[in-house]
Amino acid sequence: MTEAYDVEAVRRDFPILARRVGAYPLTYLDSGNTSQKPAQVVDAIADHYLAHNANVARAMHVLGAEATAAFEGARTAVAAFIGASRSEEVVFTKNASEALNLAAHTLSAPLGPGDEIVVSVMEHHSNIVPWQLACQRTGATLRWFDVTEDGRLDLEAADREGLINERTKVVSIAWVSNVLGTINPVSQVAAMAHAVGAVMVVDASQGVPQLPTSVADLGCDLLAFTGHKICGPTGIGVLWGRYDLLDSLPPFLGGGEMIEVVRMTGSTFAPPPYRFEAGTPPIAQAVGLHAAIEYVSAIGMDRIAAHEQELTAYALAEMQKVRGLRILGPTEAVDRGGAISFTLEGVHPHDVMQMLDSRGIAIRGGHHCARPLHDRLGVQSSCRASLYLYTTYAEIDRLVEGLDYTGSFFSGRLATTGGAR
Amino acid sequence: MTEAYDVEAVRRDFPILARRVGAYPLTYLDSGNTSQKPAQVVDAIADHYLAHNANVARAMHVLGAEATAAFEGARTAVAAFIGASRSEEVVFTKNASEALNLAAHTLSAPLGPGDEIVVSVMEHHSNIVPWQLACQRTGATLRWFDVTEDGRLDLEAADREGLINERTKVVSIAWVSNVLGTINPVSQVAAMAHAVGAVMVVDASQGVPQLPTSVADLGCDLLAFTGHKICGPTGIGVLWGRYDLLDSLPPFLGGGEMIEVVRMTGSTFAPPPYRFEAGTPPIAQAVGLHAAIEYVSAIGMDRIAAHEQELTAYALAEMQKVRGLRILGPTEAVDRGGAISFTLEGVHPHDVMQMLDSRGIAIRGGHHCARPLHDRLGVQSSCRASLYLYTTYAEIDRLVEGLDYTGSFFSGRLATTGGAR
Amino acid sequence: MSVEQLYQEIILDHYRVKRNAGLRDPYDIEVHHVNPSCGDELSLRVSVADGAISDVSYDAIGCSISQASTSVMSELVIGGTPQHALELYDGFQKMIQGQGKVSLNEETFGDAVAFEGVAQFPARVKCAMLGWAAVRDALLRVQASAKEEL
Amino acid sequence: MSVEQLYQEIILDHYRVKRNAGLRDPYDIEVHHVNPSCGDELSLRVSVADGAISDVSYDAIGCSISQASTSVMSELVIGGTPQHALELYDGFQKMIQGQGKVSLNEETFGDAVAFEGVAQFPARVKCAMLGWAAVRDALLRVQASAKEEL
Ligand SMILES: Cc1ncc(COP(=O)(O)O)c(C=O)c1O
Ligand SMILES: Cc1ncc(COP(=O)(O)O)c(C=O)c1O
Repeated sequence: MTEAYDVEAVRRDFPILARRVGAYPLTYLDSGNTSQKPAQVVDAIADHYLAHNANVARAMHVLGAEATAAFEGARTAVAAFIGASRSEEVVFTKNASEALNLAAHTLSAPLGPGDEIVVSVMEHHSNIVPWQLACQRTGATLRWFDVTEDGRLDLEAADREGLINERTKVVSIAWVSNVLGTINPVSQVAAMAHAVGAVMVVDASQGVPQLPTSVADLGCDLLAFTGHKICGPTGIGVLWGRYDLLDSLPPFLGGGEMIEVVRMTGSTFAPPPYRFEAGTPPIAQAVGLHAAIEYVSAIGMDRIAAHEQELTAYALAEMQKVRGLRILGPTEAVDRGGAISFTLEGVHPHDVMQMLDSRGIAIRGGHHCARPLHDRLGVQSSCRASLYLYTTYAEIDRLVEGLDYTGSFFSGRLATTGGAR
Repeated sequence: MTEAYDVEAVRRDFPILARRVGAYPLTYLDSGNTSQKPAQVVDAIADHYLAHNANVARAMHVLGAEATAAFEGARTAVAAFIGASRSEEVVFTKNASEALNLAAHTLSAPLGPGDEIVVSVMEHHSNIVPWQLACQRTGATLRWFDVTEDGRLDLEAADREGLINERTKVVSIAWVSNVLGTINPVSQVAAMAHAVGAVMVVDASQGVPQLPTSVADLGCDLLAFTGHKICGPTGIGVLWGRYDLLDSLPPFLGGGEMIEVVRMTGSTFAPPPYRFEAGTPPIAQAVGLHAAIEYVSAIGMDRIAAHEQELTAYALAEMQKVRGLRILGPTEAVDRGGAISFTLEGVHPHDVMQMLDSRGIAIRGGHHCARPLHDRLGVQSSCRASLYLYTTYAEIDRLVEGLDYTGSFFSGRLATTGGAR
Repeated sequence: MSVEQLYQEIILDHYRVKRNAGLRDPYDIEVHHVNPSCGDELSLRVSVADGAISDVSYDAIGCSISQASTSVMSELVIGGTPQHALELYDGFQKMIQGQGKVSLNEETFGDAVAFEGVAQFPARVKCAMLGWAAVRDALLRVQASAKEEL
Repeated sequence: MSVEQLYQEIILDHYRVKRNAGLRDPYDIEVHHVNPSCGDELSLRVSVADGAISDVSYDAIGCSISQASTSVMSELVIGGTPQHALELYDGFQKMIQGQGKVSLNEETFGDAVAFEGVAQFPARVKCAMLGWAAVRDALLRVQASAKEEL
């Protein structure tokens, strides 16, 4: 980093961060769930609607040309941002979940009994359920990586069990866990997948917002992420795929401009990415995502990653001082993103959340769409604080203070001694 | 109508309509493709992002509660707008195409060879291709209603051929044709479908924006429409369904909050509408759609329909005076929406569009995602002018003038005589 | 509405010491309810004898509100008729969904009045209802199977 | 850029009187290309004899730009070598995608220079390319099958 990271300058771009909750300032530590949006993104969307709105591809008038240029410009920007070699490799979906469903549907189309699909026990439901449904449809078998005690992918056990073998057709894992924060060795797993001729899918929903991304370095064949976690709008996600692979896949949803020729007796389909974009795409959302990518790029993804890394190290150290607090996943900020899940002894996550919320601190409680992982770790649910480019040290301090207070309140210590930290 | 329709007041809410294209005022006659957005809708979206943004359902903090209330409030508003009996009957999708794919996937799941699905030859690709794909998957047979010479659904031929019979499991037709403007007798077709125990699906993409909607009066079981054609944002669509029917359908896309319990070995699913909403839904887009519905409701859907009807009658009369112009579909404004497709003798639609565009007039040229209908009518493609609540008589006059000029230009009359109308 | 009003002492008390907790025999019906948004889970058994609820036992994982509410519910319904329990359900549900506009009769509802604060926290309404929804479900099933036997 | 500059007289002339139109025998390969966004369709045949393109014939439905472009293309390539036609394709494509920054050599490209205006109208680029893409496809297929025969 050549220049100090000016988090206060960043925060000024996010009007919502100036909100107060009752007597307290808003402390937004739920960015792993959805990020806040800078004014630049909101303005880009408004300007699109108010000055350039039209449908794309089909409309050849002035507004149609402007809207199409804006939409395809967003595609080009996304391609560059993740290091794709062609913009035609970028498919716009409604969110990461649709992207993963698209992958599961089309990749599983030729599978049958005896074929295997491999995920991991630390996946988000959106990278489990689509594959379960695919296995139900095709008769293929779902298998999964376990995790080690410290919350890393258990590669040794996988090796012992022959998890990835000649029957494996698809491997799909998260780059960064939304619960544990773990950064998985994706390129290593991709090499294992490719060695047996399987397709490697990466759920990069938590990775792309936090780390500089290069699909080539990750070594994957398909990669999914979602707009709303990277300062962009809701209603848009991305599936990137190697062009050759995309070109070999059947269509997913039908309708609109994903076709070549439609006859009542049968239809032929457009080349990628259009084959996979049925109906009017998320046009204004692509414009917003483009603005978001420009926003984070102007700051620098490497600097955003470094900021998060520093802050995560600080948060991990401070949070472990809270009585009864147990961190799920790596307790040191090595190969680790900015999501920190934890339990507080004797207090249910719902109650932790509620108590913190009364002090303006927003975290998430529950199983964070990763119930199998919670089962595996033997906890029914957990709390999660998740950081982003606008998070400050002071916010971590407020979190820790709130957690101390919460622990005391529910254990009755407060009532007895009258004292909070 | 108690009060005169003040189209100029309406236009002031749409800043884009004040745009100029070169020396000409913008004449936007492509609303059937996508409508323009009033400032009220754009402001509601911006306000959501800048002051209330959070993920829904999963987040229980203040922002999460606000975002959830806004999202669910939109669902309630949509339900009321289309006369649904419960808000749980409203599923948010990314567009009408996804809604129709959802219907096709889930309704066809139990079908097999011998079963029949019925659509019509005047459908949009989004109401054809999903059913073709469903037939491919299941072995069911696709059949279709023909159209009469004047562009109406050919009910007599259907009757003669026994189109709807005991093998029919699903009937899916458009309420209002996006090409011909025809308003189809949906409740009559629904009665035919129900008489044989088939499910009735309605593609109301062009209907809901133009006409007061009551799902009960239409008599259908499922109904799809899209946000961007009714002054709302891109990135959102709606599938309405009778609750009992929705509740009996399997999931479509998997992931996120559409589940009840996820285990690696199998999952169970949430009740409707959540079962069908995988991943982060279009939250800000729902807020925008809510604002759009409030906007058109404040004007009154009956008055919007009346305005369109009057203007369509005027346009049909004036356009037929243009030399070589042939209207596709009903030439009188009876049971007819505001989409007017036509051909101009000797001039390809692309060229008509281009010429009109140079005068600021935006229409659509091509097959409007309805190639089978064009095949049926024996035209390779056509032009389409489509009106909406902000369209004026003066705009129709400009269109007619532009068409006269275009005809002359390409036939060489202009070059020879030097005269335009 | 402050969070301290939500977490009334009565609630914390039931949360710390749950009444009638643990699954017991004999029972007529066992139901399993979950709150998918937070993962709360509840297994609940009811036993009806001579027209009265002779026991309600349960095993629950959940937040203070859901656990305390189940505990309070069990105290209120044991010993009464199924009909009375269903009426209590209706009353409690009406209050909890009343956004603070509906209050409970203290004579009838005892400790359950402590949950009036919950009605101000829409996100917690499901928590407070979990045990009630389970007992209602169980009682309706007992009645249905009794009818079948006739 | 005015629309009248797009519709050069040369283009309108080729549109009104298409050169080499109609499908003819004999031919080596027939290809069918479509422009799905507007529905333009083109069937095109090429015949190669003694290292030269002896005929290009076609049946087309489409706009003035696509029809005129196909007509102009047919005049330019007939009689030349396949290699020359492919070079013309490259040059024409470069110009048409050059957003007005690339111009054509009038000696080599003849009437095709009239399409320089099209480069300013991105939405029409596909129209202007339809015939060119088809002839390229056809020539590559002829060459491929010639190789196979070796
Ligand atoms: C009749 C009809 N059905 C379906 C659609 C598809 O809507 P969307 O593109 O928003 O999915 C449209 C509009 O394009 C339409 O006019
Ligand atoms: C790891 C991971 N995968 C997938 C998703 C799903 O993203 P979306 O809800 O936008 O579809 C999320 C976020 O919720 C996530 O954290």
